[in-house]
Amino acid sequence: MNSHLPIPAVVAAIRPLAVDTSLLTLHTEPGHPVASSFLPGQFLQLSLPGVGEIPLSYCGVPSRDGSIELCIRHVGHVTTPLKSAAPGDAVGVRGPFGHGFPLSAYAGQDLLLIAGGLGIAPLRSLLLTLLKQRELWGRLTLLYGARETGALMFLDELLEFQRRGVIELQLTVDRPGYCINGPPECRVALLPALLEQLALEPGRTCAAICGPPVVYPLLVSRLRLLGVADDRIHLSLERRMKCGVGLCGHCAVGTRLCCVDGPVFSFAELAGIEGALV
Amino acid sequence: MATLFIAQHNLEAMLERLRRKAEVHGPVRGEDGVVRFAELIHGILPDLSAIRTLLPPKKYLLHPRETILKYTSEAGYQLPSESVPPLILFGLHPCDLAGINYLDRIFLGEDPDPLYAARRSALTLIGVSCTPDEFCSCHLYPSPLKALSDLFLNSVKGGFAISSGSPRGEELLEVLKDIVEERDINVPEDTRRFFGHAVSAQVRPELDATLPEWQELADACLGCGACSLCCPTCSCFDVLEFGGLDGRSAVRVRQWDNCLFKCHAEVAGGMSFRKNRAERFRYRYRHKYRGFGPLQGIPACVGCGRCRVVCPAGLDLRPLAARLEEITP
Amino acid sequence: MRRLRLAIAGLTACSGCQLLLLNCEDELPELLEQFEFHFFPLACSPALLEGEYDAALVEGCISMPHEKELLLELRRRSVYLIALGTCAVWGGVAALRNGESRELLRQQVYGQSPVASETFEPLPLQSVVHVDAVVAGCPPEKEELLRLLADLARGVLPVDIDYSVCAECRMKENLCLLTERDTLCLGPLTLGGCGARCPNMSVPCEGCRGPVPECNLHKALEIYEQKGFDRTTVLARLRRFCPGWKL
Amino acid sequence: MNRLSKVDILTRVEGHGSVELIRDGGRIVDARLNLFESPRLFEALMVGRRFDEIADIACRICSLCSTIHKVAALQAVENALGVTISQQTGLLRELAVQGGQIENHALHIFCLALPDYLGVSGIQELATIEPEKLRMGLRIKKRGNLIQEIVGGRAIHPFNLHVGGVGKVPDTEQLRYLDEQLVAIRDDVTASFAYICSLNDMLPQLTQLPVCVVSGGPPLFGDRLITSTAATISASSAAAWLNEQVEPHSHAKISHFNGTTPFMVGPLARLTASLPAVYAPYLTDASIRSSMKARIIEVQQAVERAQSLIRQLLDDGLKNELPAVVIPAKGEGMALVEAPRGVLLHSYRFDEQGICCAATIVTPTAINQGAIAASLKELITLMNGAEYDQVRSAAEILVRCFDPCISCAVH
Ligand SMILES: Cc1cc2nc3c(=O)[nH]c(=O)nc-3n(C[C@H](O)[C@H](O)[C@H](O)COP(=O)(O)OP(=O)(O)OC[C@H]3O[C@@H](n4cnc5c(N)ncnc54)[C@H](O)[C@@H]3O)c2cc1C
Ligand code: SF4
Ligand code: SF4
Ligand code: SF4
Repeated sequence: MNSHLPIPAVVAAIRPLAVDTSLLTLHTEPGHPVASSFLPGQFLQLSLPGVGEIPLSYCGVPSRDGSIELCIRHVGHVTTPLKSAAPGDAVGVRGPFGHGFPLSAYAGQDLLLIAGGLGIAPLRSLLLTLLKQRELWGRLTLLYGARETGALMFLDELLEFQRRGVIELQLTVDRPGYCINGPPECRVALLPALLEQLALEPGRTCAAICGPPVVYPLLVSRLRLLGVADDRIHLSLERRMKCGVGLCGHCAVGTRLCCVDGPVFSFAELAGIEGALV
Repeated sequence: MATLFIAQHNLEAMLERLRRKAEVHGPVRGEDGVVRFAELIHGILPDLSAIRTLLPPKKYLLHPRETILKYTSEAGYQLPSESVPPLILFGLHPCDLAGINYLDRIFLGEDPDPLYAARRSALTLIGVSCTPDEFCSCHLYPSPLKALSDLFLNSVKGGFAISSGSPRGEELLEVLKDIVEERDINVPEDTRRFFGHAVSAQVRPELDATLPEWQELADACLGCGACSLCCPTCSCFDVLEFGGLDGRSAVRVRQWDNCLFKCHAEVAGGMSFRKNRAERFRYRYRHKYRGFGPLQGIPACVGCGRCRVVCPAGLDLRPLAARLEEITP
Repeated sequence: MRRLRLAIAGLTACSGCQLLLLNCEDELPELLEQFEFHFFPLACSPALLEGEYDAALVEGCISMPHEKELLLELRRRSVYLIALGTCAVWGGVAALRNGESRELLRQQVYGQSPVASETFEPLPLQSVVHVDAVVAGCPPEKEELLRLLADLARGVLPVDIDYSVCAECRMKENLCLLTERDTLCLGPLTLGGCGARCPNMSVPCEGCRGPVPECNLHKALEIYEQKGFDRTTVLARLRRFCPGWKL
Repeated sequence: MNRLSKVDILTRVEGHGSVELIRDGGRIVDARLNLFESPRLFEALMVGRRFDEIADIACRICSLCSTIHKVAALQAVENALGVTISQQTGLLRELAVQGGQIENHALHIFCLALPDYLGVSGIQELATIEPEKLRMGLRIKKRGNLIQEIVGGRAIHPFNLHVGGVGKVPDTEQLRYLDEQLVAIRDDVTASFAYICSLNDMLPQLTQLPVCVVSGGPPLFGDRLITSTAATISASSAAAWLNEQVEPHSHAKISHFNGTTPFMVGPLARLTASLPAVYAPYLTDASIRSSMKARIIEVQQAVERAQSLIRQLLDDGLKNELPAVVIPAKGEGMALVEAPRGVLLHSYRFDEQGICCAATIVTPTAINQGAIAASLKELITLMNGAEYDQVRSAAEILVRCFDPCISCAVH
């Protein structure tokens, strides 16, 4: 396998998740590792021919039939034209890249998943993976915040898990807004506020976090206050990346490379490093 | 001690023999006075008195701008299928050899870069010893980088002591047999000694962002990028994709980038992880003196002095590095 | 790829950026096939704005009331409006003496006659309408124009350049005309993208693409001063293409 | 009562202008050319600038004519400051100017004017009905640009031409390549010549106007104006003779030739002044409707001249000269050259520091305004009673025959 060469993939389906975000399902060569063997938290490089290539987190679980789920926010050069992608369109993929969430370290632990906005993408992948073998883990809690109710994604799915009692779910929005299925049970507060009333056993809790960089410092300091150790806090970092394989030099955090050493880091690795959390 | 020796007046003959094997490039002083690595065609001798070329030999391995992928709607993305002819680089100084060693560690790692790998294996390196000037700092940083070459010429009276460093070098010696002789000479310790020291990959304290030097550097820097573009070990690149007018084809290009440029750490929406030049200077510093990723702990600076020579503002990181890395010159 | 409907318009300028399109001799037949040049008075009759445009490429600055109207009309009718060339992006040569009395300048040319008194101080497009993308250069490079068209056809805008002419000049391994020849090369302050066209031929950059983001004018002036160019000279040079340069 | 008819924007010409047709009842009785392009006030912009900036600014007057403006400005500046240039620099400049000539004429013939002869609206339709003719024209045009690029550094706004010399002297290889490229279009030029000469006239024959051309130097260069009325005007009195004046209906000043009838300048004028015998059979009617023929003849001449210049440069051996050192001085200088569209005059005055204190630029299209107006009047008289649309279209074609360059005219 040549990790520098995108392999062909086609758009199988695309559906809006929120105003500016879509769920893109791709189909590529069945059995290729880019679709069949990755860990939640890892990412792939998606190429839109003639336009460019971008890093995207896996949002679903590995598949044997070559299908890949990605959650894309339409914000710029490459992501905007993807909004008008149609089934059958040709794209390219290469991956998986980076280190995902440390599943083996999570065995038997209570897991606290904290997602802000688009951060739900890798955490949905993590959640779906955890739920495949629900019995291996302790409490599963998802704290999920977004700008407004309409920006909360995968709600049906998440509420269903909550109804079945396999996860505890807490939602929050910065401000209320329109929501297709009526407002869910949801607070109006910033994401870190959800940690205020959370009862957790710090000694057996691991936190997996993905969200906009601005919320990281507050989330981390709250968790530390709750007694969660630095090496039990895992954050997925976003950086500019061009190659995904440690060559292009853009994504260093301290002296670590986000693409090969991350994008998931434990806070123990990041503490004190300039620009790690911003 | 018996050593292989090639006389100065045999240099031309040596090049002639090398040219039979492959195209030979070396430092050439242009009409404009700039020394560049360029083809040593018949009749042109390398300028071995020049301390450094403007661009380092990385230009042969990582072109300033090159196509890395081609796309057609029929064939999808494809690696460019150009054949890479063999090339001999003649007259590389130890710092440049160490620079190539650094690039090798990045681009020939676990997952070698196909273009780099192809060009690298087509490359034969012939080093030559040199005398550092006031811009050089090769003696400053102990480093595990090695000034590896296929052949190395050590300047001695009347010519060069010549030694091989690889099977390819041995082969070349064979070709040079009739102009190389064995002599009893005292070979001075060449500048290669400055590379090859092990350094501990110890984690040094995080850089102190409050040092006034960072802001001083930031205020004086023009942001022109000369320092890293001319650095033998700076290898950041940007990737751009250009669609064809036909709508069915495209090329993906990589181009030298620079950590001091505005967009280097920018992500979608204009948010940047290194908003100001002082932060970017620390980034550059970290890379040059502490290394990134798999190479962390290995200083990337090989001390060639180019960044200081080319900087229009005359910036010099050496004093800061001497202090922060506790290096005693 | 859909066949885009384009408007190519010239305001106060030299027609160079439009001519650039006609100078793509190798690609022109293909361009004429792939795009509909619906409004392009320089090469197609009649000059009638009709319906909507996928993109309007506008050359020149604004210095007459009817140009403002045309620009607003183009903006209303176009999905994307692109400022093509330094005049459109920064004001360009016509704006060389912006800040001085337009009336006095006009009188220097036309005397007491009221001819052209309806014209005003040249403005870049951004000061009147929202501009979706810019291509600087006096004139820009052919490749940039062709890339812009290829990008537009894919529904995207070109990626911005963040480096100066020096960066490209170094990549070309040119002799540095500033540090080695002590000339007034404006490369360090000027937006790249031209491939260091002028220094490639040992001609100092005259700054035709306008300022590079985050340029360090203060330090550059200090360096130029050391080489014997006083601030007024340097600023006058910089303003040849962009009146916005200030200390 | 005379009534102004619809103002039609001129298309397929450089710049912004219109022809206003004036009606009397149902009849069109008069026409007026209106060059409403916005003036950039170049003559004022240059005041206060150093001598070495003048030509860089001047070339921005117009992209089509940027090389010729640059060369004219350089000559005027050099004349003012007493700078002499080497023979090599002179030859290189001439070469660049011939490149501009080839490019401009090919542009006009194949991209702007040919659609008139084939009854289509412009280059886009032309590309569908006569793709091969267009490609042929573009091949010629490209070589004109190539000359300007190699000598001037860039096809539009050449930066390699300086006061006293050039930045980088092209090398032997480049000039040989240029020569090859010019050889490569020989057949195209011949075929174009035959094709253009075979086209039917689009206009009635109009009176031949007196002409005025630059003379006294190599082709397109010189130090005086001569006219078909047997007048000779030296460079220093040319501006006064042309006698430009501001008139309310045009942003371009209008020449008054000290009261004599308007003169025509441009390709047809040049060939009227001296027509090589070989071309005589093709240019029997030298009225303005033959302007396309005149241009294609000049393309042929320019290609030949460019090749002989290249040969001379190569024979002399290229020297890596640096531009002459210029000492700023007080002075006044002017230059006359033939731009693709006709006589071009640049004139500057400098103070002791070499700072410009006055600039005068007279361009061919400004000079031609009178000729255009006279021709329009005659056309309308000849077409007396014709439909509005017919007159309108004939008027536009007529104006296009002059290949007006309105940015230049207004500047
Ligand atoms: C590990 C990782 C996982 C990500 N996962 C997702 C995801 O699941 N869903 C999602 O919508 N977004 C994700 N992003 C962000 C996504 O990569 C950016 O939104 C995307 O690159 C923006 O590209 P653009 O061309 O549309 O935007 P532009 O703003 O036009 O970006 C211009 C260029 O900058 C670079 N760039 C911009 N933003 C980023 C960025 N954040 N990271 C890296 N390069 C960037 C790109 O190379 C792009 O070509 C992830 C980023 C990283 C690093
Ligand atoms: S940092 Fe400077 S001295 Fe060190 S290797 Fe790079 S260019 Fe040479
Ligand atoms: S010549 Fe000009 S553009 Fe080139 S590096 Fe020097 S200052 Fe920069
Ligand atoms: S080098 Fe400078 S003047 Fe020349 S084209 Fe580039 S930006 Fe314009």
